[in-house]
Amino acid sequence: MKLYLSTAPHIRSEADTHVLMRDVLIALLPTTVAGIYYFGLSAAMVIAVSIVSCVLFEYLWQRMTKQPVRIYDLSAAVTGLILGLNLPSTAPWWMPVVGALLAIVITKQLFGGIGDNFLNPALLARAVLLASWPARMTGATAYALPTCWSGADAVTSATPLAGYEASTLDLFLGNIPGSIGEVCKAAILLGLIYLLVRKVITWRIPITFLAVFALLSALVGQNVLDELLMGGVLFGAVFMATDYTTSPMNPRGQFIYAALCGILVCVIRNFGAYPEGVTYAILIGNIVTPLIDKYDKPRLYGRLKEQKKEGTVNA
Amino acid sequence: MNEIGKILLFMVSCVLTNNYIFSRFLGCCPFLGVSNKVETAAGMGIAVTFVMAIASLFTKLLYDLVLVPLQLEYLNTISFIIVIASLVQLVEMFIKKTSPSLYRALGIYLPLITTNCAVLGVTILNINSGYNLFYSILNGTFGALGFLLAIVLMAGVRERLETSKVPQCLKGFSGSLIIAGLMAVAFMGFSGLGN
Amino acid sequence: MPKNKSLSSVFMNGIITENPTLRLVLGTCPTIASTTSAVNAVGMGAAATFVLVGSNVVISLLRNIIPDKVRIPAFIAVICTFVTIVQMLMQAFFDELYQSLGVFIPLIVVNCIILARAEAFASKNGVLASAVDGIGMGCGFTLAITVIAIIREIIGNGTVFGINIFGAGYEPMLLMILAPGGFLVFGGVLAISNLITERVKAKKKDEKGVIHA
Amino acid sequence: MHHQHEGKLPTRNIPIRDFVSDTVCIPMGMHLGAPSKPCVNKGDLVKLGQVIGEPVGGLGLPVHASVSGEVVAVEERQLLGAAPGMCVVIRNDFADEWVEGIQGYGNVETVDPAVVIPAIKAAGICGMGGASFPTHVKLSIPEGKTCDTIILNGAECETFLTADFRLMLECPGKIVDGLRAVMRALNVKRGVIAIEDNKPEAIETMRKAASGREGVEIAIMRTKYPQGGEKQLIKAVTGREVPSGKLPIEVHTIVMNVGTAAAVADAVIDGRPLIDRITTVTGCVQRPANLRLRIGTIIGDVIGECGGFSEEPGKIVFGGGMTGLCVPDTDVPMTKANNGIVVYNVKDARSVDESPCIRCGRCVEACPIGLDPYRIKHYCDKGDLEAAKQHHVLDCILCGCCSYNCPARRWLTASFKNTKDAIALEARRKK
Repeated sequence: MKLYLSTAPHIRSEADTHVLMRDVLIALLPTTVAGIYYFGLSAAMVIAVSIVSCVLFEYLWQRMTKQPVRIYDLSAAVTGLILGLNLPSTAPWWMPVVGALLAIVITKQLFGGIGDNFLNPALLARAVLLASWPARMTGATAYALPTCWSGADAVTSATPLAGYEASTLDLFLGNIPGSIGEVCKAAILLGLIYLLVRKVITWRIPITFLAVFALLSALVGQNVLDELLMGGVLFGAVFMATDYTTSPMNPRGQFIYAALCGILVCVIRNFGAYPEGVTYAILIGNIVTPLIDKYDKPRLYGRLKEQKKEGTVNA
Repeated sequence: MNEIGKILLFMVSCVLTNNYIFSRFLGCCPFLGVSNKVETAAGMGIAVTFVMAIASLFTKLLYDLVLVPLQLEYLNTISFIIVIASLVQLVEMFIKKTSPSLYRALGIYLPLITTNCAVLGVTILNINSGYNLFYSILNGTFGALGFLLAIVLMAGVRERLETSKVPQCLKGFSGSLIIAGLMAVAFMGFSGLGN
Repeated sequence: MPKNKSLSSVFMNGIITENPTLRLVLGTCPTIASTTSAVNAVGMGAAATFVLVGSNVVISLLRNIIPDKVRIPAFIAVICTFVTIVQMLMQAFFDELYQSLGVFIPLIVVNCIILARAEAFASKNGVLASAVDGIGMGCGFTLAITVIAIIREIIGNGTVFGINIFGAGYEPMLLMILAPGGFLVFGGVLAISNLITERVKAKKKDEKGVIHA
Repeated sequence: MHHQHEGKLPTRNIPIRDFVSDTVCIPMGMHLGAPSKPCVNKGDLVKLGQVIGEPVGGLGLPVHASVSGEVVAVEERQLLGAAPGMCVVIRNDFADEWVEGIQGYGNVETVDPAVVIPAIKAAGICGMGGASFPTHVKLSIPEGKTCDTIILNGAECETFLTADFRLMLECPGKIVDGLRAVMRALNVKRGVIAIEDNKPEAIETMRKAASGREGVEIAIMRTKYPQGGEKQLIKAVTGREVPSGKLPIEVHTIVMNVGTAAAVADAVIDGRPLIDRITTVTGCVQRPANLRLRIGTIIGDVIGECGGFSEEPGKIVFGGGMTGLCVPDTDVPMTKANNGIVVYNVKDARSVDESPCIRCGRCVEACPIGLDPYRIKHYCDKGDLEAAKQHHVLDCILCGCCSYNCPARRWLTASFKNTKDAIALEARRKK
């Protein structure tokens, strides 16, 4: 009989990296289905190309640099899916490929791979694509109107943030033009509930993000409900701001980070050149994260202030 | 828009929108060279803020009161660099006398500022953009604060990446440049703010 | 720096061994600012080379006259003079280029390459060697930034020196000629040059190892 | 902690039963401090409770024969640690005849307080929750310090273990008696028995046993590992925090395990030395059980008593899943501090490979001390002891929460333990 020897602990929680990433994929499923339902096969193609190229780039890079291949941790697949959902359904095939290159190689692997990227890969890719091909990403011809498989040729339109008129119900259900993943708020909320129930994320980042954003939007005199339902703020708060690697480690830091993101979205939407600022807001949040982590330490046990007082009284 | 609002927007645009590093590429050498540690980066940034604010004031005065009346505008580069070099010297001496602790904190960065192109750049931009004295000082101060923000954020990211498995060829300047590039992408989100 | 180095090795030193942009990483600001197009890069390179050669020659001539204590201000004064000359020349003959390079022409003054060469080479070497060093360093600088500029221009605009090379179907990646593209391409080129240096070094070590074995 | 991982269900409702084996192998070094010196020889006949090892040094404790019979060996045997330790092996004659001179001191409420601590030392009692610190030393309050609260630890937050739970259900009176004895010995007015709220039966039983006893109260705590850690317990019961690097007495508190208290009661009332203890045997055994085992029982015999292995064993651990120690083989004997024997199957035993940290922050959230485990791990891996120290690695209580929660399966606790050991070693070398 051979007995293994190891140090404690001898048990581990079930949630390893693979399980967490799988849960994120599951949480994204309703959003993905809704996107494909509204925008048809072209949306499915964009998502598929994005996932395949992200996983492929990760695999190739890890082979080329002679690292262990870690595509089974599913992190590249998550990046690919989120990237795909961040693109308009009219995106040509090469756009998700370029995006995947930016996300996986430039943002993630160049800095050491999973856990070492300081920016959210999918978001950085989206920001670069947005800056490079603005007309294809957000221009008046970028966003298809939801067709619901009607078979008609895609008619394009501006998004609600850029002037498209839509009822609140349509905004909630996703019957509006926009990026594939951001339109259906109902599906995103479903994903949020799943992530919270499975304890993949905590409520801290998404809820703080949305609450601060809603508050500021009210302050600048916008219709809060519509502001929350327009654009990618919900998708960003639930699926992108919560990215482990690029958000702060400590609970208090997470509040600061989420609040900063919420403020920046509101500022960019209302005062900046872009109609939507979720991408940039979260990226800036990512950049500030290392500083938050550096200065926001959890309170250490055994270093109470009142204890010091007590100590002197007793002395 | 009223004057105060205008001034506020100008400040925001100096810090974020037209950030000296990310959109004007001025002061890249110290930005890349002195951003290993957050504390030293902050020291550098504060020293630069100091010098840039004063330099903006003096060069603007020099230009308006001396060079223009004498029709020697073409001598601006040479005269400005002399002003900056002597300012840095003066500031160094002044801090050394008045606050030895501050001198110890900033001392090593002060001489480096002479060759920080952001300082000379801001003085020339003040003239080229036709700012009046007040806006010149604002531009200098808040532009420098933008530099401070950029270098501190950069140092934070670099400190964090110390623990990561960055490939050998990307350690040092090349990696820093790519970090700066990615940060510049994020800063593009501020475009349009304050303009 | 050994005094008996041949002029050709002084020249090649600036282009390869101590390439100011890729090996010493000096003058990053103009590198990023002026590489939005190949024409700008060549213009910036030429201007910097002119200043470099001029200042190197003058400083080499004056190297025994300038007192050691005030040498840095003196060097800056010399460099400033040449920068002002270049500024005026460009304004007169290449106004368009001058406008597009903007503030970065006067900023050649604080380009660390030039002061570094004055301090490290011209103040210690003869006139001819200093001139050659200036040309070598200038060429190295120009070459490096032109390579960066060509990459940025091809991807970001689909052209090289303004000539369209991909045809109408190509949709240029705008980002490359914007600020982030400058950082990214410079970083990438630098990384590749580091990689090549690493490889060459490793190879040399291998060869040496073989000989010793 | 997920409930399915608590692993207490198989033994929770199984009453304690006795098990005495043919042979016992009693280690001399069961407590923290220098091992005792054997004072019997091969061939000697010993009686139950006879002193077979004499205390050595300031933290020394006597060791008693846990069975009567013939000493068959006094030799070094492989124990838990890397180096073998001296053991006395006794063949049981099942006479269970007590040695002469065992005499109780009487009721804990009337006994002379001055006899309590000597009685505890004579009984060879050390902390039975796992730390094995000699109890009489713990109860000797240093000059200038005061104690106002004694906490009995009945939290049993560790996974798999139900020994303390069963003890509280079946012998509540003994526990309260032990607490009272200590309270009287130290003239402490407040005694708290702290129990997690997932043990309502124990809370009920203890409350009944404590009613009418002077100064004894029951504290109900939220079920949350590591609630039973000394520092966490003190914080939960008194709201005080033990300063970094200091002992609980610094905040006027002494913490004892409920099992230790029961042993104290035996020692004071009956003069009975510590010769047995309750241990949970669970995991891949046919019939998981709570057994009262003689000190020195070979674990192979214990597993046999439980019907043998139910699957091929991959790992056998003394103690719970979060802090237990691996045993090298089934010949290792029981010690005074061992509250559980847990058998893992091969699949669960295989150590997992580390993957890169994904910076999820779960370790930070899980750490009961408020450390940055991910950051400390980086310094530990680099061998940078100084930086690890600066990030407070020495405050780590090795509870295992960070490793348990780490999705990247990183060996955080293990490297903190190594680093703490290395720092201690270096400090000793400097001296």
